[in-house]
Amino acid sequence: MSEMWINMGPQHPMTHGLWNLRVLIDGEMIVDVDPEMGYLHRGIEKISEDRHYNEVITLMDRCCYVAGFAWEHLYIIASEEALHLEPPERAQYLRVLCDEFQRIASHLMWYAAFVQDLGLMSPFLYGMRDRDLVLDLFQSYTGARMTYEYMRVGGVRSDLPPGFTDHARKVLDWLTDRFVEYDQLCLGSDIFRKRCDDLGTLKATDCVTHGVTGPMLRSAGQKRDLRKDRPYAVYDQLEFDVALADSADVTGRYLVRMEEMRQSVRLLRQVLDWLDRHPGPVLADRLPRWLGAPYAPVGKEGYLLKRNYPKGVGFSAVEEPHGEAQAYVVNEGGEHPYRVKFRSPVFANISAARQYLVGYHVADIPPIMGSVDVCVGEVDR
Amino acid sequence: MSTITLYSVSYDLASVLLGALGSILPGGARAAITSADVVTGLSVLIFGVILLAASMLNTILLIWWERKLLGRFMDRRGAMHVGYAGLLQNFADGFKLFRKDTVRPREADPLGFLTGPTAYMVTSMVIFGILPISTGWNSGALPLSLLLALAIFSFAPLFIFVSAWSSNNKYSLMGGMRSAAQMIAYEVPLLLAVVAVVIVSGSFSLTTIVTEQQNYWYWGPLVLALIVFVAAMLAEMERIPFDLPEAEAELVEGWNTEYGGMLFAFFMLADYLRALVGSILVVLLFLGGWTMPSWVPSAATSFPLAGIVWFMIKTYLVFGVFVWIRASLPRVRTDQLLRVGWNRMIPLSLLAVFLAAALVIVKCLPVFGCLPSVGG
Amino acid sequence: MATPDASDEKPRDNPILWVARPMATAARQFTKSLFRPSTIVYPYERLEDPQFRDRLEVASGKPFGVGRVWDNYRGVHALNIATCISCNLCAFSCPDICIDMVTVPGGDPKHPKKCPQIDYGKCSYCGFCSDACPEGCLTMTTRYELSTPKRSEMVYSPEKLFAVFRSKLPMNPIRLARPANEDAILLDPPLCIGCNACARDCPTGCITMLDVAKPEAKPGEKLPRRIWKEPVVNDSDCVRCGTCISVCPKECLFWGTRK
Amino acid sequence: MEPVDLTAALGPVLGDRLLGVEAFPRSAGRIRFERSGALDLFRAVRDSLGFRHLSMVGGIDWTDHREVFYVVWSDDRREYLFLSTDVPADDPHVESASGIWPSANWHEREAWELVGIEFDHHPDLRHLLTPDGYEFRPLLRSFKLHEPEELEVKTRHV
Repeated sequence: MSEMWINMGPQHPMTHGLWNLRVLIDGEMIVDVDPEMGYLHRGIEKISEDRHYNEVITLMDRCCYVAGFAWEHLYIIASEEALHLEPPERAQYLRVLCDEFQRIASHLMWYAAFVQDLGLMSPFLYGMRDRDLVLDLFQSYTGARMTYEYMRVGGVRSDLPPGFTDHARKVLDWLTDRFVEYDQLCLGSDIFRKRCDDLGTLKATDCVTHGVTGPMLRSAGQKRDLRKDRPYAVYDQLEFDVALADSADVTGRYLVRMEEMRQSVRLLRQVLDWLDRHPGPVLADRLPRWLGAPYAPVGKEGYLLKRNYPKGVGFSAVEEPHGEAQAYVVNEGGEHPYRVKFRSPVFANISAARQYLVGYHVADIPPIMGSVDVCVGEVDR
Repeated sequence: MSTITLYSVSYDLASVLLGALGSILPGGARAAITSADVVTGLSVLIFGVILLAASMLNTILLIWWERKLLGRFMDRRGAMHVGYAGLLQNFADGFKLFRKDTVRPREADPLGFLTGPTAYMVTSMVIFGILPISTGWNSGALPLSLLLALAIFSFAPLFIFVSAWSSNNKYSLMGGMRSAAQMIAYEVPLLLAVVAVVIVSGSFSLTTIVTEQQNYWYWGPLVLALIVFVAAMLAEMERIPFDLPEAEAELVEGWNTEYGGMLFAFFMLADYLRALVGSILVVLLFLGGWTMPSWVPSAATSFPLAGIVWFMIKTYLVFGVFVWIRASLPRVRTDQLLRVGWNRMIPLSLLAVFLAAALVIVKCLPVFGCLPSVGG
Repeated sequence: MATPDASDEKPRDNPILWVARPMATAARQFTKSLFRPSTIVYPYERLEDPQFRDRLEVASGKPFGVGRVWDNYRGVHALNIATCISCNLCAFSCPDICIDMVTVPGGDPKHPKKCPQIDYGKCSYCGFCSDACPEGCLTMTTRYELSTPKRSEMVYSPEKLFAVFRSKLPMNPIRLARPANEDAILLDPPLCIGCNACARDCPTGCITMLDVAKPEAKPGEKLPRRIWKEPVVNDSDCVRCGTCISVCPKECLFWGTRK
Repeated sequence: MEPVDLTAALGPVLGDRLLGVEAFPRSAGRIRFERSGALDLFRAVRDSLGFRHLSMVGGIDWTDHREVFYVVWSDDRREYLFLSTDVPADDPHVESASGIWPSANWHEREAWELVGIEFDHHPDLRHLLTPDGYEFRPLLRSFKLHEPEELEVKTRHV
């Protein structure tokens, strides 16, 4: 049979978002792939140049619809640095709380989508059901389930509601039990092991060469986690292990993500204990007016430039659920950031698609791309 | 006929109808119309209509059953708003599909595109004329009814491939290829597993096979053949874990990607018709058909149409197992599927055949009649 | 930390009988959800409804949410027209520019009362407007059903928002933690011409124009033509809306830290 | 690992094409270099300093000139390093880094289509996020929001 190109996307059950994977196949074998992005490009970096610093946060939630908090945190760290602001410690812990719950929610979403790609139907519902509990928690202190707008430059929007920590601990207990079930449904299944072992292998050296980060890199045995390597927020005061696997295949990525969720539970218990013991302010006590919403506007355009506010640049790198995200914020003294540049981990992970897809079957594309955990919102921005 | 069966009901109905018609006709015509041949012919026709309606009704009920079961497996409720417990949901869905336009791609081959699903549907329905559901089912008493049923059952890959090829879509084509490869690969172990049953029962007639199971059901002695049969039947029915031809993750909808409206409904219905046939065959060949163990109180087995009722209960339970498998297993890959089919299933089914032959030769089959759980 | 990587000590769930483990897990879930699945029968059971919320939590046997989950929800706004001071803060802080200030009856003819009108076709429910509202008259409620056949019906006039307010839905109780030491309105005295525009337009009336002494004109120097009054802002009443800065013709008001 | 003296390590390689080393938040520093020394610098940074992972390539439009910046990461040192060079706005050419770090491929495609930096010897300089045939450079300061542009988009698949 001669070779032919097929378009998997932009509307295709495999894609989980709007993108197109062009595949050159020979029979059932993949000969070449060419990912095409841009169907979800909203120009977030450009719009950010036209918004107040706090207003950009609404865009960050929409960068990645399953990991909004991670992106909020990413942007907040960079812009606080660019604006020379320092958040209170309790706000830092609250951000870690958001981050780790978000990691669990994101990985649960990944789990649901990944098993669905394999044709495993009921775990999809289990994953979504348990993710909903985490979203309920988010809703209880942010008021929204996916687009939180919770973090602010210089702190967070509000403190936790009373009784939150106890409920959160209950949710953690529930989740810990569910993780066992997930493993039984996947690792305990011979078909799953046959499908996923030695599939989509990407060795650590190739990962580094092609910029692949996150669970994909850790599944290849490379111990690299920004929470350990370049601790941000208060990660250096918390105990956790870096999840690792050595098989560099789909099963390895599954194991890494499952272990990361367990480590997140461990982190969250420490954070909840800390939050119980240390009440305090959650927003810096002195903030410039011109951060924008919800603080009042400055009035006329260009008025600030007369007043000589300090310039600065901010750079942040955050271990997002998908990998290493980076933000670069240039503050030229205006009300709006001069330039905002984001690095999406999925962007790099997809760009290496040729390395881990070629040579496998067409039927392997959904599990492999599922194990990459594609979130098109943050790739296209 | 002493017991009331579906056929006797339709025979009585036919004779009553023809008698009423004959009473208003002149003598010569009356004699002609009430002759035994005409009554039999009409009764077969009525029987066929009832059968058609019953099989379609059962298929729709089967979809409902799957939706409800799958819902509970997934920690949700399934269809629940249309009719009691969502019983009428599938009628609503069917009505929606019925009202839809049939969209045919411009580049598709019209002949194959239209005849493929139709023939697939028709061949799936014809099997119901052969399968005996209860005693007194004359069509099932044909000496080679089992072979005939399986022969019609294995028409499907041809029509699937025709419709996939004429859709002129790459996904359809791949799905059609996979479907053909898979069905041909699993036809062999399926038939070999049936051979084991035939060896033990000594007949190709489905009715005889069931009556032979009066003393003990065949799943006891032929457990290996049962496993092979169920696995091969899953592949033939294209259900998870063997639903590669319509693996929606990579092939959109596989061979029926381009179909919509009523033609898609044909495919859906035919799929579930085949699932029903598969469940019925499992019940007929391994689970004693309409017979019940002797420890079941006679009141439960002697009411009118009791055979049909028990038969359907068994069928739905067997299908429930298929749903259970669907809810808990991922799908396999094409090469793995074919490797399992040719390298594992065929030796296993051959082994099952030899075991069955050995059991017959050493005459230890009646031992299974002692097991109360097996039958009796 | 001395503990080894947890991935090593974790027991691997290896398959038993090929598929026995997942099938057993699915069957266990089946029996569990035969009694009551975790789903909520949405149009009939609503989580924002307290009676269902408590019942569901007990029936499903799992932590459904935290006490006032639904009260915190950021849904359709409720506007109390009576307490609105027309300070414009909501419209200013809206990142999506979906809030228009429209005139409502009740103001004096010279300074008509203006209240927010929200276009829900554009709104992203970020809550910046209700965070910014100094009087707490614009809050978000638990209403989330907005579907309508007409796009024009997505625009909620102040009266419509007031109707939401009167429907007594649970309001979002979260109030923004305001910085303890907020910037205040400062004056650049040499630029001021005493035109009274800031005091006239101040929604809270916290600006009073006080007389300043007219300086003696030095020989050869011409005094600026102005009214010899200067605004004085009462910081405790000020809501920091910035209206005065916007209307100042000479750009002599600015944000800063009060010494 | 002890902090590396970037000037000492890179000075001999680049000579006067090394414009300076500045402190930069959350990283080992920022190296400003002349664009003609791009490939030499990349090779030196990757091979002798061990920054094998290229995280990000981006461009900034400073209206009179454009800046190209690279963020690289070293697994041995566990830190980031910024490299940045200026290119004139009327001649925004710089050597592509994708021969040295393959991961630069897509990042450079993005910087090319959004900021208009021309990467020489790039293997595959196609549109990534914007449609094919889109001749605007959205992240330039001259591209104003709120002014919708009429454009005709050519589709890629025939």
